[in-house]
Amino acid sequence: MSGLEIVFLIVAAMTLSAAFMVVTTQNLVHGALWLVLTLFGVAATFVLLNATFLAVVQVVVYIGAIAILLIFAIMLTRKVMQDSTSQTNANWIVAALLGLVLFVGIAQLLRKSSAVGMMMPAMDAAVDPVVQLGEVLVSPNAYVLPFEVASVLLLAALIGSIVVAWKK
Amino acid sequence: MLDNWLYIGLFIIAAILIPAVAVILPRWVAPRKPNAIKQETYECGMETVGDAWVQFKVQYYIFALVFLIFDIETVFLFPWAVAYDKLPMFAVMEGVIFIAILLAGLMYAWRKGALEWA
Amino acid sequence: MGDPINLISQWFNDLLLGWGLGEKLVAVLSLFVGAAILVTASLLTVVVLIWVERKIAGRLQDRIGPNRAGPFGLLQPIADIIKIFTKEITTPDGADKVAFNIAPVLAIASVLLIWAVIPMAATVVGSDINVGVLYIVAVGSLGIVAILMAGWSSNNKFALLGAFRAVAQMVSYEVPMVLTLLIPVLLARSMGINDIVQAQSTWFIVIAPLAGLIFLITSMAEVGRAPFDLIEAESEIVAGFHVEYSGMAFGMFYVSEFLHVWTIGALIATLFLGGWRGPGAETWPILGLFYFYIKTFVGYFLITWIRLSLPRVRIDQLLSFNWKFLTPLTLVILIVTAIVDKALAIAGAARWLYVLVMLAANVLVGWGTMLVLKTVEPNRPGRVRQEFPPRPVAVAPEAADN
Amino acid sequence: MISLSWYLIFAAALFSLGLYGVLARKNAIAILMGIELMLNAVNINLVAFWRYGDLAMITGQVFAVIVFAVAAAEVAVGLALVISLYRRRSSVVADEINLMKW
Repeated sequence: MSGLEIVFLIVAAMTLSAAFMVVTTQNLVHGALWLVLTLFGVAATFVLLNATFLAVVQVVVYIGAIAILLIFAIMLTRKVMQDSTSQTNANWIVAALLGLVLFVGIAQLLRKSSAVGMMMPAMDAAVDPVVQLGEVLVSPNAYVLPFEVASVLLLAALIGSIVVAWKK
Repeated sequence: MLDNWLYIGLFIIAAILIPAVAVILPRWVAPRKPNAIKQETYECGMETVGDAWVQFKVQYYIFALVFLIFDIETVFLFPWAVAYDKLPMFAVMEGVIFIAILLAGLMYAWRKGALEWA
Repeated sequence: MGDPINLISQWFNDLLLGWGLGEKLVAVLSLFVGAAILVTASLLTVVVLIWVERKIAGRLQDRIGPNRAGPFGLLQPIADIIKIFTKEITTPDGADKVAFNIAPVLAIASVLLIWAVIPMAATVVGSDINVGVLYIVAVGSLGIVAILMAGWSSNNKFALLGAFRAVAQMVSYEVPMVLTLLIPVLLARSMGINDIVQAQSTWFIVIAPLAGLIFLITSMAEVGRAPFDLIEAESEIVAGFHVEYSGMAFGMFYVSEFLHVWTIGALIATLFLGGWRGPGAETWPILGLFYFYIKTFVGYFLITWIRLSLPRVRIDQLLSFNWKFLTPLTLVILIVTAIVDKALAIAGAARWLYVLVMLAANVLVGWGTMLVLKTVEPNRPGRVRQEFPPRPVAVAPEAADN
Repeated sequence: MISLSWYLIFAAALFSLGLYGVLARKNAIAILMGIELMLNAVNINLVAFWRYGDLAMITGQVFAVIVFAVAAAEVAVGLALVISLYRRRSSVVADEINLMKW
């Protein structure tokens, strides 16, 4: 086994066990902290895939902002959900079965697909993906519309959530 | 290129391991005599009243919210700044429009009073 | 010669290879040893910094500062370290033990990790990743998580309240900070820290002085030092998120604060003062290291000076200053810089003209800001100084009942 | 070397865990955390397809960027709803939010 494979397996195992804790732990603040670890693992996966920009954005946006927001929300609403009560609803068994079926199904599909054995093409060191990304995001022939629409979407989210959460 | 990230990975291990040793070391050096009063949560010497959980202002959440939106929008400007040499004036203006939309969001939050502390 | 650091690492590599270890293993090992040395050196810097800061504070407040232990009080930090190592680490009742113990380590790791990407000399570049600036922001956000963990796991209302405050302050000031970081990135056309240093044939503080100033202010708020030290306002929330920490666990938060200030000095030096650049730094890398430390100290001294000169602000002032002044100002500077830069590039301006026009644009924006600030009515209700009539010290019992 | 399937299996497992979280959790915030897991799994797939496909096409990364933006918007509005709901009904249990049910 090569070093890269070992690193991938460690990262994947860490991420998946943290994700398992996220969906099973009783204490929601713990769940959020496990979520931070999961998100960090996903960032490490992005590094392994050479998507370095997305890796740091993952940490900045998900850990630095989304996870913080989740923890704030948990703490603002903690009173009613004391940690002693069960956190799962009546049909968790069905949910677990469904998750399992989904995973097995995807794995089956992957086994038959031809894409399975694909190997990484070599990266061209002269081409910086960040520059590439910067170009296509504002290029009228590429993704300028999604880019601006995303910004409008975020503006709408800002306005909407302030209206909803603001009490006056 | 992955070598640089290997260094960062090793740096993460070192940056966690060495302070961890510094925290664990006093377990042997320092005395360890816990008692009920010492372990009480500190409230300026008074007896602890109630739970640690108190009602928080929703304002904390609003600031985190505005931050989240701004943070993600700013992050997307970074590739734009990096590719600056290759962009025509039109694309630069696209970025400026993006920033202007950001400014509009700020103005909205300001006018709505969401940025007031009181 | 002139590059002892690489010489030593070469020697270390050869030594390990001589022991018959595999080539890959040696590469990984020497990287790890390098990281460990950098971490330890950064932690030891703090020992010196504590002495320096106490000396500066003493002089600025018209006293001498530490002067008992050793010559000039130089051994004072050593005494402090021995003391803090031998103090009991208490864990409060009902604390979440795991999170409580991880938090201080995470807090200091988040500061230490910044040093992984800072180039200290022409040949000592650390990790030259192409997203260095965002990496610094990302690592900083781990510190926020650490503070939330510390405040929540302490099971103390002051700690939790302090953590909430700290996080509200840090995330608020992160907005203009990330926005100003865009300006050096824009000027250097790269997010790699090393590229940014390379691009500073004229220091960015000349091309973008306002960005440098805003970066200084916002990063002071990120550390939570006076005048922005609300997160540990003793009179309101005792000590903030680390009330319950004692001994070395508290020491970690303390050290991380000092190290953070020093790190910000290093960031100001790298992003705005040209990093290791200086006369002869290319041929003699050791000189670059020297320049880098001098510049870092300049940034560090500035922050300490401001800390010792200004009183603490109120929380509403703190947040208004950020959202209603810094953030809009940063957005305006960003737009101006972007457009002027592109216009000059299209016009094909010479380097000296470019520097001059950029400087002029910054001065204009700064002047405009001053004008706008003057139009803001100085007598609006929040600012009126209220006169309180003197109150009687004691009141007769009958009157007090009403 | 690592082939594409490793990443795809990893993402599928993460997605399934997220799905379980969404379906089985009571607390609305916990459900949002499950959704975050699912979105992350999707992002891993997108980036993996970019890396193993045509590197000249940056589409995979652009999609991931858009997913980031959507995730941020979703969390912002979702949590605002949860907090508003908590203020009105003192509950964050998703099953009890049944005003619009018939």
